[in-house]
Amino acid sequence: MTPPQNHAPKAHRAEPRIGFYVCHCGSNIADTVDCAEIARYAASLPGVILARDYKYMCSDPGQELIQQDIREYQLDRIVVASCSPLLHEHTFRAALARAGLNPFYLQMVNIREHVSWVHKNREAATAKARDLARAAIQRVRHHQALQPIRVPIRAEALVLGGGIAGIHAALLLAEAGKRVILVERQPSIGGHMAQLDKTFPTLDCAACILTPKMSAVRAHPNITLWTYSEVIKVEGYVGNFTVTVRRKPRYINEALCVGCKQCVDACVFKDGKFPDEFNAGLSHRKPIYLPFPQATPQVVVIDPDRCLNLKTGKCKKTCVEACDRNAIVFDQQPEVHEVKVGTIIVATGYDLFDPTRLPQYGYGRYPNVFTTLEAERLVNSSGPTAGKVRLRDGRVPRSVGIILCVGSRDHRTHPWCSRTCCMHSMKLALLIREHAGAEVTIFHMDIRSAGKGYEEFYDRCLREGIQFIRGRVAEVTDWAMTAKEEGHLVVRVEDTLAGFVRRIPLDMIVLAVGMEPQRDARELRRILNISCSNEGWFLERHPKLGPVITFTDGIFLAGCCQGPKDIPDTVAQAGAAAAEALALMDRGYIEQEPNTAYIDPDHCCGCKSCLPLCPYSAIQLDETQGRAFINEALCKGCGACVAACPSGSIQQHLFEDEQVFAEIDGVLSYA
Amino acid sequence: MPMPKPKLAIYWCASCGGCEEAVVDLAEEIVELLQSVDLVFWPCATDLKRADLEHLPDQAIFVSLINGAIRTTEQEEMAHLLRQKSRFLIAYGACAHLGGIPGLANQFSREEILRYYFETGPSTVNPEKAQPQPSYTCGHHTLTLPDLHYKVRALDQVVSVDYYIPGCPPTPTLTRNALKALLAENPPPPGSVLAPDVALCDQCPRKATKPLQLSFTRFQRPHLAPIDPQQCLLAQGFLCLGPATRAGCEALCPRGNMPCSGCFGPTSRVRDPGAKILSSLCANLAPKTAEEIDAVLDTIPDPIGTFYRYSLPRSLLRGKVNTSPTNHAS
Amino acid sequence: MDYTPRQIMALVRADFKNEVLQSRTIWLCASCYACTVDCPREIRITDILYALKQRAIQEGVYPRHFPIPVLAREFAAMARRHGRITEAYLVLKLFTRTNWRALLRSWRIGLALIRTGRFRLRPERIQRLDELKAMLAATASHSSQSSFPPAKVT
Amino acid sequence: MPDAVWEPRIVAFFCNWCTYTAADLAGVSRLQYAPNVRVIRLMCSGRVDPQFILEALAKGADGVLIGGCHFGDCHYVEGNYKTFRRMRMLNRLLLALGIEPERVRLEWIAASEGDKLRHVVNEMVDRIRALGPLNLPERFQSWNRELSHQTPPCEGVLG
Amino acid sequence: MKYPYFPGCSLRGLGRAYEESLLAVLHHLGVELQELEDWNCCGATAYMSVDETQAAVLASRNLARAERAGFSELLAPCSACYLVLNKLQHSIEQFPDIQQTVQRALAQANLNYRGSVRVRHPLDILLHEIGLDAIRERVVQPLRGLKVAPYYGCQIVRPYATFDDAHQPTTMDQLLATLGAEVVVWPLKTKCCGGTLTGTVPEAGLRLSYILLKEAQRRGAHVLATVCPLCHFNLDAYHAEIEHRWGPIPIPTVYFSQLMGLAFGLAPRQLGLHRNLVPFRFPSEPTVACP
Repeated sequence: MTPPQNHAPKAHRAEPRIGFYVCHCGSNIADTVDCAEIARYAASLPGVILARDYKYMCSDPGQELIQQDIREYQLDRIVVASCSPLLHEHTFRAALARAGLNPFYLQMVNIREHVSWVHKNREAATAKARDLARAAIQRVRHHQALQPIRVPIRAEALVLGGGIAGIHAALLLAEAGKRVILVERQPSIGGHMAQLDKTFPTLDCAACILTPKMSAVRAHPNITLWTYSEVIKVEGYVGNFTVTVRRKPRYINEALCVGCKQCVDACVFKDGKFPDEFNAGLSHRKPIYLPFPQATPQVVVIDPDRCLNLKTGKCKKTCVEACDRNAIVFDQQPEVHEVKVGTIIVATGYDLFDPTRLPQYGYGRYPNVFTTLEAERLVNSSGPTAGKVRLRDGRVPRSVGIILCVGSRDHRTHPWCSRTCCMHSMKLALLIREHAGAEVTIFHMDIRSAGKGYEEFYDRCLREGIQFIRGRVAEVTDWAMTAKEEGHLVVRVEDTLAGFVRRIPLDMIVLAVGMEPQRDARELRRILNISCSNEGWFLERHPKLGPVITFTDGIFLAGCCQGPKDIPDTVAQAGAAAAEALALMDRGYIEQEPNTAYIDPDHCCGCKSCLPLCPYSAIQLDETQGRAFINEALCKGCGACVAACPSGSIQQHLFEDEQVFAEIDGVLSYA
Repeated sequence: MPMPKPKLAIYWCASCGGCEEAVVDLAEEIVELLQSVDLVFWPCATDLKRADLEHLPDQAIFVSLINGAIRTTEQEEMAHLLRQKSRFLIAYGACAHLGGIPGLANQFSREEILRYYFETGPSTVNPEKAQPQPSYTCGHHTLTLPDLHYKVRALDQVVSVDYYIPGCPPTPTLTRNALKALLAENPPPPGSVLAPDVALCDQCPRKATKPLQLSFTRFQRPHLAPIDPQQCLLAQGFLCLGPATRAGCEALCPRGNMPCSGCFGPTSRVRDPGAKILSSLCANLAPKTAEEIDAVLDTIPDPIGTFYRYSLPRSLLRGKVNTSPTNHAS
Repeated sequence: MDYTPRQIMALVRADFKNEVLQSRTIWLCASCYACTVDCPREIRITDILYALKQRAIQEGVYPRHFPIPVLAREFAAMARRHGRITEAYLVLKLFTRTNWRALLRSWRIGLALIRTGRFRLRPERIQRLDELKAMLAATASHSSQSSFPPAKVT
Repeated sequence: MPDAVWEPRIVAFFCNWCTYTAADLAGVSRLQYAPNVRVIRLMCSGRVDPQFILEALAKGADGVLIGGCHFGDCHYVEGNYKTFRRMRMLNRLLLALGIEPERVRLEWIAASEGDKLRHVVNEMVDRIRALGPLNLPERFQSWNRELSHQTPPCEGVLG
Repeated sequence: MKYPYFPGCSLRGLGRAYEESLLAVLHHLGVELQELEDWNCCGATAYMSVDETQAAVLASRNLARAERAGFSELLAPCSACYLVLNKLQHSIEQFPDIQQTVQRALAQANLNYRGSVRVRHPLDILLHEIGLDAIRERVVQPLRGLKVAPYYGCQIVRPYATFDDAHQPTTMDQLLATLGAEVVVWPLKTKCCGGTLTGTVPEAGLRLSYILLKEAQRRGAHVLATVCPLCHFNLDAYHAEIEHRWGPIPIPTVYFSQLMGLAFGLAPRQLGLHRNLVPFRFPSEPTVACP
């Protein structure tokens, strides 16, 4: 369904009747710009029928004012000098539409963000506002009536990332009757949450609340679950994304395998030899393995870099014989699928800070220095030590220290606070006390327990005897100064409340490593063509008003890929992202700015100079006529071809050459 | 008494005489033309003098074709005189239409030009550094010479112009159609360029051979490399300005195995021909890094001469601006 | 150590100028830069303490008989006068100015150093002392108030 | 008429997605910078036609600033590459026509770089102030003083 | 290969053995040192406590003369000199007003300094210019059986980690391993030895030196190798006082260059080992501490 062509014929236009409005924005603009003077000046310009200044143009009475004026004075052009068009252009366009005037007869003048807020000198600011107002008035004379372009939205969605954020979003979309493709890079969904033991502040077990949702994803008819897969290309635009997904071979037929693990037992490697990623390397697994007991899908996977048969081809393949359902397919090839979806929800999560970057904490040098994730696996009953907290040499630690802000709130690594490590560390402290009966000391700068029930959890830890020392740990070392310190890890820290440097011998140290963006966040950002803050988190359109939407229509964010957050906030964002996606998909179309380019067939000579310029290949050549034409549905309105057409035969709605030249002239002609 | 034949005047200002030739190129039709018009002024081909022109009442001349750019005070006077005497004034040929090749002089100040010609030029022998003076008296005679303007101008930058016939020189068909239209009393809309308002590729025989996705890695000079007569010149890496130049000449140069140099000027929708050509060509350059881009741009040795060959006076900047504050009017 | 470095920083921010400049803590800093390298807000703590030491000397409020400021001033004086330091005489100057008894007690070390040739008795001096004196004089004009910020650690 | 003390007049073409948003961010953060720049919003720096730049200069601008997204950030994949290529050639053209290339400046400013925008604007205003006025309209008038009659009204628009 | 050399006051006094051993070892490796003509005291950590401006001017005279002599690099073995000269270089690059002050002062002595001299440390040059292989070839008497605690001191890796890591430096470890010695795992590599505090506030300073020796002993080291004349002075000259207060710790302190000399088969006297107050002899088993 191609929307109505916007070829407004250049009929001879009657002299436009312009209404000019300048907004005080309370005092935001009026403080530095003399609004009355601007209105008085505008009234003197040709075509301006009336010019008003008003305290709040974007308010209902403000919009009502415009609508009355349009009806009363038969205005057919409106210029509003107020804030950024990115903020209220759609508000005023809606007001014009309600008054029966084509909404695209509006032109806004940014005299707040670009003038009053950034200049102090009242006279210079007013002069600048006057020039910009004149430019807008001269521009709006050339505006034409346009219709927004309706782009159909496919009712399918892609959810990228199978952590709790992706799972929750996918389930919501599926429940709403939309087809969902959930792509997860690891062999199983679950993300970091699956590795946790209990969750704060309620201490309910992560697996108990996550596993039902994972199996719901597996069972849901509307969800296509692609694990061990990655998105390698995204093309198209909102409502019509073409996503290319590469599925890595598991060397197992997913349909046949039921996860009985006979093959794992039969593997030539009698016991695990390779570090188990799920247990953060604390235990070992075989080349053929099930990621973790509640893995979804409940299918084993063969690690191609470790399996003898895949690496050298010389193996007795005892696994194949052990599998009565012969689900093992050694010649399985990677598959590349291309799917068409309407919306994309990015929920790719986070990575943990690598503590070897801070050598003074001794991670990697002293065996009994762990990260919170490793400690999480130790206290976890399905972990490598079945929940028993043990040092690397198997001994039970009698004293444990947890060091907060490792890598976070540090200008040399990450300046941001990772939000969850305080609570995560306090939860671990309780669990370690419970599992190993050890004395636990938490070294902190401040305890940040801002969530619901979080501060009460902090009280509970204090009551249960967890030690808190306020000071940033300088060093973890095995340099013993007294006999009492022999054989222990000594933490040197200045206890800022006590007022002196202390040396605290401990058996085990846990580093509360902070969150950082995924290692490949930059490549993924380029594939999705969304922008990224300079730290590497994906950039939301507006930190307060648009936290889950991006600058690219149809692509939404959920969870830690947008910034550090805990599980409650992540799930809330996943719900929000799903709702935003559903809003698009349910409506079935999206109205896009009609700023597409168009070619006048009489003017085009068929020189093809424009064809290579369009990244969306929206410009095609009509062979019979020898003329180029633009497919309005594909054109995204960048205007590169308009600037490049050597005979000036391509124009762009809302940004016609005449309009821009009028604006240039308006800005520069002396007052 | 039979209707008096419409009067025709032809005059040449800063021109090479090629446009006079173009009129003669009408060949036999000149006879038929002369029978239907009363040629009152054509200094290049007849002995009619300025006085003959001054005696005519205003608007007496039906149409006058002025070719050549305006460079001297005399040419300015003659332009005003012909404007006064003519009903239709036509800027005939690229020089009058856009400033033409003489317009390229706007890259230099008046002093630089005079010094070059009368002092430092390689073949100039002028030890006393004598320069032409606007007036010179010997005995009781005073001789006067027209003065050289600081800048070259197209005709419509001096007098109001009714129509433009583009081309360097305009083709006979163009001239014939224009005169026929005027003589047949159905004049086209005032101020229009009497040539199709679409780019040259429309008439170029090589259009089909231009690839759909052409991006440029280097440009070559037409005299330094063999030119394949069939294939699109841009595709071969020659800087052909066809896409940015008006049609009307039936692609004379590409048919003569030479790239179009843009003499018909831009279409009506373009304000600055050079900027538009540059915008299109450079957007389609292949390289992405500064060094590689510069390497390609180095294969265009004279950007002004290439992009503004016929149109420098009518470009938005009109010529070289000497930003050193001292110089007065250049 | 009357105040901890953290307290000194707090006192500086709270404008307790006298307490800071008269404290002994600022003199106990051996400028090993450990704090500067590990500060999470990249504050150049060592350079700040240097600035406090200078201000204490320039305003003459440093603890009179505390050996470290005395050593610093003797060191500077010798460097200005000869262009080089002769350790033997520096130590002699220090002990004569601060406490005689310590000099007597460490005669054994002194003799050993002379025996092993590590205490040279010939005073070291540079040839172009005039150059040095001219250069240092040029800075005398605004040496009283060193306003520029301490060196930045990259 | 131009005010007594000359203040540089700079026209800026900002891409809607990056630089214009950075200017909004500079506003929201109340960063202060020189008031000499007049911003014209275009959907992409690729839409900036060199004609716009020459027209701005011809109409009295002393400097033109083009703001676009960093390479790789362009909302339309490679609009900024086209701008980059055009500007490399336009600089040569301006130099050949006697206009200091520093008067026309291309900057990549991302949506989150409000402070960079403030810095670029301030620095450009200082640089243009150092270069002095360009003021082509006045120069064109001074050129036309040599003509005996005033030039006709149809000046400027071609044919 | 000829290298511009800035000895510093200590290497002519307390640290004479460091200069003798370093020169001998570099000569053995075919590297000649060309002493900077009429160098002056760098001001060490003391002058900066009196007047930072004058300290900068004082040190800048050396760099200005080095630049005028056409040196692009300057070898500064003493840790204090190495830190002060590097700090000056950074100050000039970072702070225009320091740069102007220094230039104005240098002009009085018709000198100037553009900032082109790069200050280098012997460990940096031994590993990154000469290379471990060239050193390994020269080893005739590997220090087999000798357990050495590598002590970098606090000023060559901080605050500017120019050629090694600020927390876990490894250059000396690699060098000593190349000489055949067994490098002891010792976490106090970059802890401070007390600096000038040992002489002025013994109860604070000596304790820091004692901690170094105690931990080295606990780790089973026979000898402590250092790069800094002041550290060597504290650990060697005050060794008797330390033992007097905290009991016997039979660990001598030598310069790493002295160990290199021994491994190259040079005579101990040529390496200034006779200047140690706590004697050190190799290859016989570790000496017993004498008074």
